[in-house]
Amino acid sequence: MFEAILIAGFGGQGVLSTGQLLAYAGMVEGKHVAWIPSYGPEMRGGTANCGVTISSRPISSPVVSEPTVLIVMNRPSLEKFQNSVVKGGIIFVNSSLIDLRASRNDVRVFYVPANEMAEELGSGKVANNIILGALIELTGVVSPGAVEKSLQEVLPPHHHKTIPLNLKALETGAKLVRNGQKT
Amino acid sequence: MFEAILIAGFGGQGVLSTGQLLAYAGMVEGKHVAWIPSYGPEMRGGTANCGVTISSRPISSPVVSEPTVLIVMNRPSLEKFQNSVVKGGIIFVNSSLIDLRASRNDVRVFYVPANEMAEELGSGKVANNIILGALIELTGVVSPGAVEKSLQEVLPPHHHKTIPLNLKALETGAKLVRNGQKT
Amino acid sequence: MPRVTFREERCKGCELCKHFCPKGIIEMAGHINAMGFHPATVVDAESCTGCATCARMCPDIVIEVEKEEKKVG
Amino acid sequence: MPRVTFREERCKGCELCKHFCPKGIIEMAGHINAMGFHPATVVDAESCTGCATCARMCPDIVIEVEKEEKKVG
Amino acid sequence: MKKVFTRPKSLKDMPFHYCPGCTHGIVHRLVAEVIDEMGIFDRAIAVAPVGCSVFCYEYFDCDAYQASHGRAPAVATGIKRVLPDRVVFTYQGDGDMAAIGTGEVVHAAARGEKFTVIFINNAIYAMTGGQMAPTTLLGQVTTTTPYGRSREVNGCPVRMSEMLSVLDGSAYIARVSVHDPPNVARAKRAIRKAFEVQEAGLGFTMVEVLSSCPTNWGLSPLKALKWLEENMIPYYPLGEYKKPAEVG
Amino acid sequence: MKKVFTRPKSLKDMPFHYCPGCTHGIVHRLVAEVIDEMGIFDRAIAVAPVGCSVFCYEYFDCDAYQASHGRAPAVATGIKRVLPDRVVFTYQGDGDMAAIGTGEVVHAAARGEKFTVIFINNAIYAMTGGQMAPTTLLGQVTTTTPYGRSREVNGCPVRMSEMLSVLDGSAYIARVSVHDPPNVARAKRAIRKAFEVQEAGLGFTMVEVLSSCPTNWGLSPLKALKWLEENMIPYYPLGEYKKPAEVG
Amino acid sequence: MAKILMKGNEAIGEGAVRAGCRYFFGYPITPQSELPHYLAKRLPEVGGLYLQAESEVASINMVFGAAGAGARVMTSSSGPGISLMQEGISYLAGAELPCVIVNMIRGGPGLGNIAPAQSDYFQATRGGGHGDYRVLVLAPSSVQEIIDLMQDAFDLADKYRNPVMLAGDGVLGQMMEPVILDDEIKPPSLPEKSWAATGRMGRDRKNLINSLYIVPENCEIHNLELGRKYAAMEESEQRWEDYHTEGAEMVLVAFGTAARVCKAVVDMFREEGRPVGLLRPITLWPFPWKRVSALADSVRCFLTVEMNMGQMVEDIRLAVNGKRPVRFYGRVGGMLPVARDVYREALKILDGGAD
Amino acid sequence: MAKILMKGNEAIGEGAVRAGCRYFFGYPITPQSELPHYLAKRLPEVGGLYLQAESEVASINMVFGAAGAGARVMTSSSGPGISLMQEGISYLAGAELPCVIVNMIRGGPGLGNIAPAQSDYFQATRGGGHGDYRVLVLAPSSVQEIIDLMQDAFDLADKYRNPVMLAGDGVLGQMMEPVILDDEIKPPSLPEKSWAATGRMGRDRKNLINSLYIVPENCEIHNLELGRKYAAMEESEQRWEDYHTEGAEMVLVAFGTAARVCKAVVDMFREEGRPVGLLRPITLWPFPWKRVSALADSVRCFLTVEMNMGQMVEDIRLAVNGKRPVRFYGRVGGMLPVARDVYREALKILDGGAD
Ligand SMILES: Cc1ncc(C[n+]2csc(CCOP(=O)(O)OP(=O)(O)O)c2C)c(N)n1
Ligand SMILES: Cc1ncc(C[n+]2csc(CCOP(=O)(O)OP(=O)(O)O)c2C)c(N)n1
Ligand code: SF4
Ligand code: SF4
Ligand code: SF4
Ligand code: SF4
Ligand code: SF4
Ligand code: SF4
Ligand SMILES: [Mg+2]
Ligand SMILES: [Mg+2]
Repeated sequence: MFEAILIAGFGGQGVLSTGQLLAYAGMVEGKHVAWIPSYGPEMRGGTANCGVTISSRPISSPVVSEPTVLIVMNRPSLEKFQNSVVKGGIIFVNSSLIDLRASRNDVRVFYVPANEMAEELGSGKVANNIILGALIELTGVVSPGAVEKSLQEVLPPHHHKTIPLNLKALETGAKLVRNGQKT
Repeated sequence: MFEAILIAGFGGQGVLSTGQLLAYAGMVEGKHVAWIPSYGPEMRGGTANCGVTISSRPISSPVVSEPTVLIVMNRPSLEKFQNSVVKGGIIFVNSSLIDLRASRNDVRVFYVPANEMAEELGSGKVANNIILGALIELTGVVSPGAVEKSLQEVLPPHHHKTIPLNLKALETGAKLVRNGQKT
Repeated sequence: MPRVTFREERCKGCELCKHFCPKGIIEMAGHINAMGFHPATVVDAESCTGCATCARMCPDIVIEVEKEEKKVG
Repeated sequence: MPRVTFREERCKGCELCKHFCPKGIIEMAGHINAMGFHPATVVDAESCTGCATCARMCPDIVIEVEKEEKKVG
Repeated sequence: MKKVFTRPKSLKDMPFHYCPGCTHGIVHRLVAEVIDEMGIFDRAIAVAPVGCSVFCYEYFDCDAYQASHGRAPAVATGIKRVLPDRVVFTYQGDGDMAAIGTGEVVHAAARGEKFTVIFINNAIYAMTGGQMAPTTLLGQVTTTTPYGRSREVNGCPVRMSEMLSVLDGSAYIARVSVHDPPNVARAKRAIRKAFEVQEAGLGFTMVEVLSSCPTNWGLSPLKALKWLEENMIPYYPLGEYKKPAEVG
Repeated sequence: MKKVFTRPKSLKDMPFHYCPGCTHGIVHRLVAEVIDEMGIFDRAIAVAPVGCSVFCYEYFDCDAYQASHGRAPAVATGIKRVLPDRVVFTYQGDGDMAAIGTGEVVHAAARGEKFTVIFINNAIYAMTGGQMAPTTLLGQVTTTTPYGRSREVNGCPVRMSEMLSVLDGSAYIARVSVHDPPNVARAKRAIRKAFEVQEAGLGFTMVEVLSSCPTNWGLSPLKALKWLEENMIPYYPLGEYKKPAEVG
Repeated sequence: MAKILMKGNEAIGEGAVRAGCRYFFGYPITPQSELPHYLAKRLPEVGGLYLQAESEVASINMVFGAAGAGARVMTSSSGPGISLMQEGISYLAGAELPCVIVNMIRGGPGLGNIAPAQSDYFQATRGGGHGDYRVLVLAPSSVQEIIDLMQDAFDLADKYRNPVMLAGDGVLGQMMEPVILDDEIKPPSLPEKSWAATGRMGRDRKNLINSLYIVPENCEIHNLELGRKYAAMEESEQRWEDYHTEGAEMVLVAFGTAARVCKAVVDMFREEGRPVGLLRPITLWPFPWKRVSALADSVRCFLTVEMNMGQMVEDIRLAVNGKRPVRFYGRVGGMLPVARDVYREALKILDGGAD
Repeated sequence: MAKILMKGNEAIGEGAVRAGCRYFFGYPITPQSELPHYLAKRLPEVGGLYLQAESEVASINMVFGAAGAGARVMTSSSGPGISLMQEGISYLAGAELPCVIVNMIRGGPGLGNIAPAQSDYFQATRGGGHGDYRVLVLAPSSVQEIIDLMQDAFDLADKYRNPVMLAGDGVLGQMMEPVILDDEIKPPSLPEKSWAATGRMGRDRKNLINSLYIVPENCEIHNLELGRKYAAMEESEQRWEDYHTEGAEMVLVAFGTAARVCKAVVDMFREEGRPVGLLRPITLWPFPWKRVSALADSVRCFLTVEMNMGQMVEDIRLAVNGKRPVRFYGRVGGMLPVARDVYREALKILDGGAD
């Protein structure tokens, strides 16, 4: 198995930590994983993205230049990255913040109104995890159990009280896929 | 022809300029010449020396490590350099300031009370030129005429009035050799 | 009447203009611009004195201020 | 009587001791030492007060000064 | 209708890359306004530092140099000595000028080099991720002083305006702030004076601008300005530290 | 008979390589006497510069480092941070400390590093052949100011003691001279105070010693001292620029 | 034994702490910032000191002081900052002081950018500073290897009394990978350093940290002694990884991040049954020329893959000494080689007939 | 046409003035001091400026500013100072600014000493600074050649918009030899520098002096462009002197002062009728590998003679590419090779059977 996942959005949307959660889960399952952020003065512009590779074989370059899965949390990221996705790949679009449709038709595109759904759950902060739940359900790249275990490790202790909410968000995302929604 | 002349003494004894005069004269006669001083923090210790090479062929290293002629103006220089002189070479010892005999017996050694003789001529400053005169007479490395011409070029204009005195010193040194003195 | 114009696409939603407007007539819009910020906007243009305080505090030179020509000196 | 001793071979003939000796009893010798300098020397040892001014101004620590032991404090 | 406020001509019409509420943008505008108002655009030369403001060479539409970190004063010296009738300014952060570039700015000031330094003191290395700068306040938490800047380990913040004022070659040195409209106006006046003193050939000129870095301070733009006012100004008093008799 | 004056123990018994009448030798002796008198020889560490006094690492018989040109304060920082209970001093010339090493000494002072700088101001780069130093006086002829140091080209001499006193981390800063016996005595007292302040852990300490270079000034040793008194002292006033309340 | 996800830059810091390093002097620069951030937090926890210097020049000279005082000490920077350290590195080598210098290489020359590169290979292996000296250069290619090599770095530095450089890049510094860490950190047991200048403290002779040899004869002796030391390092410290070089027709040579990419390329070839292998130098200096030279007897050709305009390729040419063709493929300015492109290039050479 | 006796260091200064250089920024260091002394006097006479910087770091950055402003400008130093300039040199190369940098090499590493050496060969030819860049390096071996090469140095710098280094040593700097000088100095006619950032002064586009390419793709393009420029320099600017290489069995390779010694060695052999020659590289970068490579087809072996531990020998090995044995003889730490010793070494190789 091999998945190269690119997660992109504004700084502050939790893009980097979502990627780390995913990588951690991969490690928990004994897979080869690598996580890498974009770095540098672009951070000034307020965008952030990271690549997560999860594979059954050692990982060559950790830089995700041709994602098998793309998660975009804002419009500039969709515009910038959609063409890099491999044919047959997947794009998750946070349709709460992006009023644009993806232009690719050789990939699967899921529109998830993640912010609205997260607000419904009680906190906009778990928008990422809704999409992550969908991703996991769809690709099976890691198991939900591994993610649950990883949450314990990745979140600092004083945030452990948010774990149930995060799990709910992951489950909500998974359901979306199970129900075949393509908003 | 090839002469590698090392002139050594205290700083302030005019050792460097004497060497330059000699080199200039060699140049005036169309020979290959090179002059090089010792440099560096030794100058603090108050010693100075320079090497002058005059040759009918291009000069390889200008550094005089095996002089054919050595002029020593003070005792430490005699001690330091006498063993470097080539067999059959010449050492001029300024016996006014050096109360030591050279220990080499495979070279020709001339003891010249240069300071005393210079004082007699009217200025201790021309002590070097007395020895230089002797050297030229003995080796013929350059002609007296070339030295006279060079004095004009090497001395700054406001010192030109000392030229007659310098010539007298050179001639005094030459005479010493002509008279076969080995003081 | 003075006129303040915002180059909305350049606004980073920092709220400095809003804070320093002596008339308190600047608010942040509900929508976000292409850069993802809620842009500033004047909610009560009538009250604007054209003092340009907002413009002078805007780090991104989003704001332009125009005023009736007055003969000065 | 105080005693000043010069380590002649270390003297560089700078004349600072001579200049600063309040008694004016230091002179430069006529001969030169191995380094080529005329070394300083005391010409009137009797007059020396042992003040050590010479030694304190000597950059080359050529001079040592001894004095009769006096009980101090 | 007359424009009472519009973008200065000396600034190229492009967005800044700075974070929301970063006062680098305000200072850029002030410098550009002074260049416009003095009519010196054609003779102006900007020297950009390494720091968040590295791209100021793009924003100022005059000829420009991108200098190595801290060395803008040496670069400006080279330029001004070749072209003495130009108006040369450097734009430097506190990491750039008060740390790695200390030697260069001290000696440019000592020599009385006739250019102007716009010195942005935001108490942090911003571009590289919020490390302690020499100007970071005691107790301030940064990425390299996670337990707060300690006097014992890191020493006290340096006051560059005070230090450079001691040198005979400095002609005009002022510390200003841009945390509210009156101070912005004062900052502009100081920048103008510095350029004028440079034009008069009187010596080295510098305007230190207390500036905010909301991102690395971890504060909203507004709170950052308040923090600046309440914490930085007491340690870094505003005012003109040195001015030639010739200048009002 | 009691020795009222003899060679200090902390100085190895070997001749100095300095020129006749060079006051580097006097200052070496004073430092060694202070080390002897304070009984700190075993804990003393010397950091030698690049300059005429580079070989001071040989003369001081304590452990020593030869630092790269101008960086002795950084080297001393590294040593003292690892060995905080040692007495560390640098011995630096004006080229070393006031030119290439400006950044290092300013920031050692700013951080309040607890070592002592013995700063030999002889208004010249002596070792390399008498070039202008930042401390060279206006009008002074050197090998690189053959027409005399010009204010217009080279700027004014820097006064390091004054400048470093501005920094909060400096604890004791004095300027002394060694051109006559009373001043030599005062110089020694200042060096002692500096070492004491270092031992007390109060911060950065420096003693600037106005010193002569007969060779590169082209003067006899005596005339050099006179020149120092008449020309250097007026521009570089003697005195204690900074001292902690704790110290008399 | 904990397995955790760790960033390369932080792994350098943790590896250093575990190797007994207690002093860090440095100046911020991207892309190595996480290392100082980590150590600023971590060193005080173990009684160590993180001190931010005013510049890289100051940093390396603080390292000089601390190393001379006998401490395990390190600094870190990237291209421009490492360039500023060249005088100091030459002094450290000249005075034979052990220390560790990290260079997370970025795009150059000049300010360049902050993206990953390998364009400081010459500087690292040929001594960017003045004089004849060598720095031992280690090039990890994974986060785990970073941790492991940090221990070696400090040990080798002490063993040879010589600066050791860890050469990485932005990718290695920024990426997170799983690493296995011993649960307990043993307190550092440093080798005795009788040469350290710590104050005499009763010692009967004086210790001196010095690189000045004013008499040329002495300076020559010193250089010859250094030369013998470097020869011993060349003899004993060459390190590399062989990846499917067995029976290889073509051997790729690449280090660090580029080697990761090349492994994928080798896999692509081996899957097709083509005998292509990878030699990954772990020490850049001493360069593993023994291994290259041995391979030169059996392979048809070499392809060097670097993130620069062609630097290590000179060492390969020197080792191969004309026996086989040596080709070069590079990406520059912060660009990474892409496995597919390298594959294509290699194929072209193989099929075009390299020789 | 006057023939006068001149010091090498002063010849650099006079050569620079004659080549139209009017700006010197530098910091004192032995053994090049006579150059600043000379220019401090001379430049004001021709309306130029000698400015003593506070450090070598400042010097090279002042050069950056003056070069960017379109002036012919130079600086000068020796080993330690040149090391401190490495960041600045990388910036100059990155921003493509023409200038001349003099390195009168001394014994290293560290403070070393001030005696003549050639141990900065790697630093000069491989770029001691970060990133992929090259500096054109000229190595004169007589005072007359210094004068002549200074004109070339400035012309080449302008032609390629690249720093040019003059590599000498204390012997070349301190020695006096006869030189022939044109009586009149033509006022400098500089090539137009439309790229210089002089203030817009009515120009419709803005000029920028810059080495930052934040986007890796752009930085790669920039590096490839630089690479093409360096390739052009390699193609067109290799310079060397052949000294009795005709029919040579063995060729010595040496530059600068070492080459002077080797000429005497060649003479010794030729007097005995043994065909030994000397190849003297005048450009160290680009290295005259074309010539070496051609010679490798006819000679039996090479002996490189350097005042270092063996640096240029790598370039010879690269050029010879295994075709012939390449031997090395070096003196270090400020020592000069002695003709008799080199002769003996060469003889040993010749008679021992080099191959
Ligand atoms: C020689 C060198 N060292 C370090 C860096 C990394 N660096 C880039 S910007 C910067 C600090 C910037 O801080 P400051 O000057 O205060 O500017 P700010 O970003 O705060 O505006 C540093 C250390 C560099 N580019 N070059
Ligand atoms: C990096 C570097 N630059 C320059 C030099 C050359 N250098 C040696 S000593 C010296 C100046 C010494 O002057 P100062 O510090 O005033 O000491 P002094 O000789 O006057 O006592 C210089 C520039 C050097 N060794 N290293
Ligand atoms: S011009 Fe003045 S009143 Fe009008 S919006 Fe701006 S700040 Fe408010
Ligand atoms: S100050 Fe400028 S950028 Fe900030 S909110 Fe107002 S208009 Fe927008
Ligand atoms: S001790 Fe005093 S009186 Fe005696 S010689 Fe010295 S200075 Fe003169
Ligand atoms: S002060 Fe010292 S060195 Fe000078 S003359 Fe007197 S004894 Fe000699
Ligand atoms: S990091 Fe700070 S200084 Fe830099 S642009 Fe953002 S707010 Fe401004
Ligand atoms: S050159 Fe000057 S400073 Fe150096 S030893 Fe001689 S007199 Fe002293
Ligand atoms: Mg800052
Ligand atoms: Mg000095």
